[in-house]
Amino acid sequence: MDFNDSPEEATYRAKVRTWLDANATLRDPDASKINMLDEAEGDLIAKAKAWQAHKTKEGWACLRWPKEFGGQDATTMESVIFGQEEGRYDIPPSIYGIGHGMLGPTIMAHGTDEQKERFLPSMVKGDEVWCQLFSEPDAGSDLAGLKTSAVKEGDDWVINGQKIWTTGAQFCKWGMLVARTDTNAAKHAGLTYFIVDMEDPGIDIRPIKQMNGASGFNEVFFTDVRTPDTNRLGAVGDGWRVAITTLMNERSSIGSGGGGGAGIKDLIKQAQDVEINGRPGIEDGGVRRKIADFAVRRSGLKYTGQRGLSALSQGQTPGPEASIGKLVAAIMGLEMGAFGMELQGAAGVLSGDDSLGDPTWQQTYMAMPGLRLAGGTDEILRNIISERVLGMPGEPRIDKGKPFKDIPSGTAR
Amino acid sequence: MDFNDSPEEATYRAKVRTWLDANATLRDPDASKINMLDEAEGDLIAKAKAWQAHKTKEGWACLRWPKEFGGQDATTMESVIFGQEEGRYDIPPSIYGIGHGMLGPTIMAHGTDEQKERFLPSMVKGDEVWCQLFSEPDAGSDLAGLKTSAVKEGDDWVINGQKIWTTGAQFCKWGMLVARTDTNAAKHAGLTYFIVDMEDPGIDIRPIKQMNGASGFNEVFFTDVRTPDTNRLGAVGDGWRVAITTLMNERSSIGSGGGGGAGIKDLIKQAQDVEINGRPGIEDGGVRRKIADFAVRRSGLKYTGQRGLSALSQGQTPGPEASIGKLVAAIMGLEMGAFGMELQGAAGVLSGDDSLGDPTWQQTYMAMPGLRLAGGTDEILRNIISERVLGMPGEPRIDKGKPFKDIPSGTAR
Amino acid sequence: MNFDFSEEQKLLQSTARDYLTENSSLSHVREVFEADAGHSQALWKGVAELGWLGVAIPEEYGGAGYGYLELAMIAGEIGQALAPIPFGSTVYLAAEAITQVGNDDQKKQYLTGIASGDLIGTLATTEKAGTLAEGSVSATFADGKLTGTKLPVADGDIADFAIVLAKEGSSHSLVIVDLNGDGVARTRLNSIDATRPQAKLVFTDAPATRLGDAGSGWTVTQDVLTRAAVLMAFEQLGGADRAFQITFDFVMNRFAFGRPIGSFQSLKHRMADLYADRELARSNCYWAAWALENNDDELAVAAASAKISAGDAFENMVVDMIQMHGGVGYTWEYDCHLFYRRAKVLAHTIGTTAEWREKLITQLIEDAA
Amino acid sequence: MNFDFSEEQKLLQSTARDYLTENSSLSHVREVFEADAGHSQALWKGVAELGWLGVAIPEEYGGAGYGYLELAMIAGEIGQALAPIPFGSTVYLAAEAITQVGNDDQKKQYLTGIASGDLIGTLATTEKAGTLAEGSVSATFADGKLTGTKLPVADGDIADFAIVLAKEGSSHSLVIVDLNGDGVARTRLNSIDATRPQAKLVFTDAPATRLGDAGSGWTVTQDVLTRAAVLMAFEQLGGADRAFQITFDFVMNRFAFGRPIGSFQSLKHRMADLYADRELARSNCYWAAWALENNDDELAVAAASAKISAGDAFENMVVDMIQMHGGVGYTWEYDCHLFYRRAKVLAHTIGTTAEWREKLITQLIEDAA
Repeated sequence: MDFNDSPEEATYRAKVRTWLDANATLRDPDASKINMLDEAEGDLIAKAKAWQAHKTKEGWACLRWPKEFGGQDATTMESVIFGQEEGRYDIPPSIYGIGHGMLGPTIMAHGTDEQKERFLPSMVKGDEVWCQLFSEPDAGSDLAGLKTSAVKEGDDWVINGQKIWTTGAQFCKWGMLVARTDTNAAKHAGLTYFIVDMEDPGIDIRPIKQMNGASGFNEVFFTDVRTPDTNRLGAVGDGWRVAITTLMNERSSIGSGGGGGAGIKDLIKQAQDVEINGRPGIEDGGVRRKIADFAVRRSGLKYTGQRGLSALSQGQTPGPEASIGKLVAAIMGLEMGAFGMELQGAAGVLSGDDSLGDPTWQQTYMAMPGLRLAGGTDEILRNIISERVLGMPGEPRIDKGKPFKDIPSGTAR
Repeated sequence: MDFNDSPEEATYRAKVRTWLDANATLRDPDASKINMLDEAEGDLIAKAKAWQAHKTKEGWACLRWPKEFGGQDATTMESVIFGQEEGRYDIPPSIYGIGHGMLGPTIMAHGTDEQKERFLPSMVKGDEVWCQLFSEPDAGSDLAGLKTSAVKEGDDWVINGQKIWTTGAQFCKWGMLVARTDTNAAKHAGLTYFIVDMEDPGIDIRPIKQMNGASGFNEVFFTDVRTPDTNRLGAVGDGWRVAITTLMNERSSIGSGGGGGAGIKDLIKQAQDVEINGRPGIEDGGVRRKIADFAVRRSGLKYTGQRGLSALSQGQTPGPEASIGKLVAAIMGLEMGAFGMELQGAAGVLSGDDSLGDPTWQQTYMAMPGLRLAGGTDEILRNIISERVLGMPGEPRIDKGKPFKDIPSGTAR
Repeated sequence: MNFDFSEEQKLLQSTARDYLTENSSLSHVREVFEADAGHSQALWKGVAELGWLGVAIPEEYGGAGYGYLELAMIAGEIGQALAPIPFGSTVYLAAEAITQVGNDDQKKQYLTGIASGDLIGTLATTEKAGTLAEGSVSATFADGKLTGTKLPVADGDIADFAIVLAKEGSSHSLVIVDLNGDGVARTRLNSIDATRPQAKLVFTDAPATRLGDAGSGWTVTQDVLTRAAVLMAFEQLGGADRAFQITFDFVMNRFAFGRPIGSFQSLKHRMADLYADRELARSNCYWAAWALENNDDELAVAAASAKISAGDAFENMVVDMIQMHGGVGYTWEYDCHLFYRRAKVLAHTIGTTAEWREKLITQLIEDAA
Repeated sequence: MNFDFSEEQKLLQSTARDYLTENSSLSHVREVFEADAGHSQALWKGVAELGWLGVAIPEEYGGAGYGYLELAMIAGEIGQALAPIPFGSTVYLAAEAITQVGNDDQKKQYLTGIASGDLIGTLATTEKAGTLAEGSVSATFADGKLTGTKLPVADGDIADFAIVLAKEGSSHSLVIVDLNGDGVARTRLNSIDATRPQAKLVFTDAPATRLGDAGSGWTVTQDVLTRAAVLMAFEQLGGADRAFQITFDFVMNRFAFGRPIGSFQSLKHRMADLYADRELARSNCYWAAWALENNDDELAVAAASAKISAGDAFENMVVDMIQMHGGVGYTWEYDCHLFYRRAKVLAHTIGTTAEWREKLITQLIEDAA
């Protein structure tokens, strides 16, 4: 039992470091909170594209992908090692996670030779960024309940409808979209998967303002958007099976490791900085045991990540442990935010520059409800754990086999 | 807004007190924990029967029942007042709750004139005690899934099967039982309701030992037990409807009020009696806030009871508040037991006479899992609140309309 | 017995709800929130005209002379509407402090002004992060002048006067300061709920007059906070009621997998638990209202119990409100976050729920002795 | 990297499971429980023959000379089997204390005796209710004699010797006492789990020999408890695993309303949460085992983290185990209560989970400074 690299891993890591040292600057590890928000989005995108182009040129892009599509045929563990090391350097934020992690592999699995040739190498190089267009306002957790329609007209498909929660739509060239092509078919049977050009004039992208004021996602409206049949991925009516490939490639949180002990130290400091009943807050038994509980969950997450990495390193598929990460982390984050605010007393309602303590807690408290919903709600994660990991039976399905048009969906008004 | 009796209630209460003063002895209010366990069960039953007979003779039995069946035509509030006052006196434990509260009213609603005449007056007087025989090992929360069979032979029904969780079966003369009379009918349609003589030689009563060592319930086995068709209550196949009458009369916890502040004071004392990190436990912030939380729930339960009583007093039906009492109280009881044990430190595992603190916590910890299950599990109570109180939809029912014999039930082995 | 509000009180409640439905819709709340306006002057004027500000103020000072039960009914409605007005600061805190220990001149001036809607008041106690304690008060009153800094002060930037807890000699006093007068500098502070604005008040030799006896400041403050807790608890309960109803309507009308999401057991059971929480909170609130109205010995325990249970019920409700709404619940456009923010502010404003737990257990230990 | 147990260690685990399935079935546990026998002599003899008692004891003292990772594997199996033997008291506590600070004679006598199964040992620290603190120790060692009372002492009535924390002068020392010798009176105490028996030990001028340096008793005790916590955490994790599996099998095979109760969302989601709890606990346990084996600086933090998370996971699991079994889960006949009792005893035996939280935060604060 150890945390050490195998000899092969150590060699590879050294190679990675050598290259990174020569091509990037180490980040100050004490500057734990990087704020790039003051940089214009356009500048950041340009920097990210330049870094990706450079990595491609030097042979460090899409490591796990096959060489024929522009990758390096590396192992998963090598890819993880590169990611770990790259994270120590001062590099632009990644805008390729969805494309490289989910969409590219979907094209590899279901695309025609022409599609692979046209899209994959440019995706690696990064001059064209990709987004995913699955979710809809009326089809949240019930993803297959989507209603955006695609109708065949000649050699094209004409798309109408609305997608939501699309990350990066505003700077993407291509989107991958699931649309309903047959409302008389059963829910999962009437779907087809397409590649669409995000520069089509029928596409209207509107940022969604979140309750914390930030805008990380978009709504995307489609009005008579045309995409050629050659951009269809998989057979007509086979869209759900193709979409599953995308979802199964959703980047796992393996190795992210729960973020170390930073938040715990911050909580200790917050508790030291305030008084409870005339004594330092950190001397209060309830405060002490509560922080201890957070620390235990945090280390549990961290070492669960290590167990997953070990499985990778041993050439195994990581266990189902990965699926619990977001579930636990989001709930704990919400609790930590609330607790940090509580420590501040009446002043806990103050935020930002006017905070009388660490303003992280207010930010966290306003952000965590989103994390509990994005990429699978707590409820969906619990379904996944109980059904896919533990093998418990699914809910009785009353929509099974019915024509989609007869299934109630969305929000009655 | 007040807690005072109306003038009519005050008059009635005075009358009750006068009678009780003349016929019973006030209980020492400081002797909060009465222990009658050292008395033989037979003696207690005899005392309970004598007290009931006396109340009947003097006109204080089954107050809410109609006079024609031996009651007093009193209001619900009068009955509650009698109960409140009687509870202040040193009287035997009641063995009539199920009969007077649930079974009698069922006979009133569904019985023939002969059945009412034969059974109700003697039930009031109390020389014959009654028990309820609904639950079965394979039909717990899904009560209607019961399998005990009743087959018509001549003028009799012959009953075979097993009932469980029967309180008091060992000293009862009569039982009210739901049996399956048609396995080809749908689950709820094949049931019929019977009165059975518990002295029938085909009945075998075995006490169930609970995990805390006590035995408050029985299993009751039926082997060719005969009951005449004249003891059938309601039509053949109409047993579920009759059973619902019984269940709807289940004694609500109105007015019980969560037991006052006794447990909170005991917890405070326990915390004062131990040290945490070299200081009195009661000075620990976590201990303090946790006890405060228990107190808040306790008072919430108490005044929820008062709101229910107010509704009664105003001639209204108590609100749905009553249904939350057991749900909250059982869970809180479990937490309080565990917390009391925790305060005792390593010594918390010691029980009974060897306890180094208040042994109540260990007893509570071993008893509360039972309270969370008896008379409706937490899950069933949450179903009831969400469906009956809030009006949310029921679960999809996959057993609806199927012949009972085709529905999987019980425990696969 | 009748441990319930009277028909007249319920009629008052229903009238108040009708008025606020019309005049404090969630879109109006949102206008105030997005404009960072602090409060709705129109609504403030409206509730003054309806006499709500003086419900519990004696008639001789321009009030309606009703009791606290009526005020509790209105507080509940203020809470359910998320009304963006300085009602709590002015009515539960400032008016209450003056009613309790003000002299006749002070009552005439301030209670009359409050009842008419001409004066907004507030109570300023805290100066730093952490729990309020006698030792954490640095502002000083001497020779009729107040010097020091208070923050956060709810509604401090829009109030006309503040009642300030200050050191006086070796003890504490409460003093009244005209916030529009000399020696007062005030700044709006960023807070999580712009409809319940917070401010920093800096006093530099600001003229001030003592409220109540010299040296009584700490005790009176605690007493006023206890009384205000009862009414704030009703606001929290009202907020929880409304958030529950909105969430209930949503889950009953939102379909997934062919059925209303309200038919899924995980949501149903949480709604049942939230319902139970809220009913226990309501019962504690009733108890506290009764104790406040009757000035019962149980007031301290009942007020803390109400504040804790209603505060927790509201906070738990809004967290699930967002979660049960799914993605849209996290958008700016939906109203969930208005409730989420308000629940947190009410849970902090007159001391955190944790501080009320401390007050409750302190009293329970004393009672048990 | 390979943050996992090795194939050899997993083989040892699997062998241990097979042995315990045969020799420590739940019906055997129940026999010991119902007979109030304290422990299973047959099983104790068996595990001694298999060499488990000396897994981490050096070969020169009759042990197998493996490390703590192997011991952790066995501890997990002891836990999942609810094995009714004084394994923890003897191996994690007594043997560990002697291994850490015993002199060669003591090691020869006691480690050899333990490894062979001839000696049962225990550690006696607490004397009263509440948390263990230096000031709560009254037993006194002087002139080679021990006087005082210890309770509760796990396995104290069946142990051959005890390592006792006692005052010596102005400080504390650990001393070894022959429990079959003079000046020792012992009484079995009623406890919630008869398979982990508790006793009161009264010493009256009982002959005792010092273990470790004079005055080192408190520090060594804390160190031994930390090391034992890692192994006890594996017992708790093993118990949680078994309780989970039994519950899972039950809900998948118990039908209500025509479907397995394991298909109801309220149960599924709880199982998912229990699974998550348990996997986090497992990860903390692995970390702690690694730290123990490597004597890493993180040991104190890792051990406390493992003890807390595995303890809570086991306790939460057994509460839901009964609840998900329904009525039968509350009967004496079903095995749920054996797990329920064991989970509580393990959560108290070497200090409550709350005490471990206190130790953890103390260390974290120190590390953060």
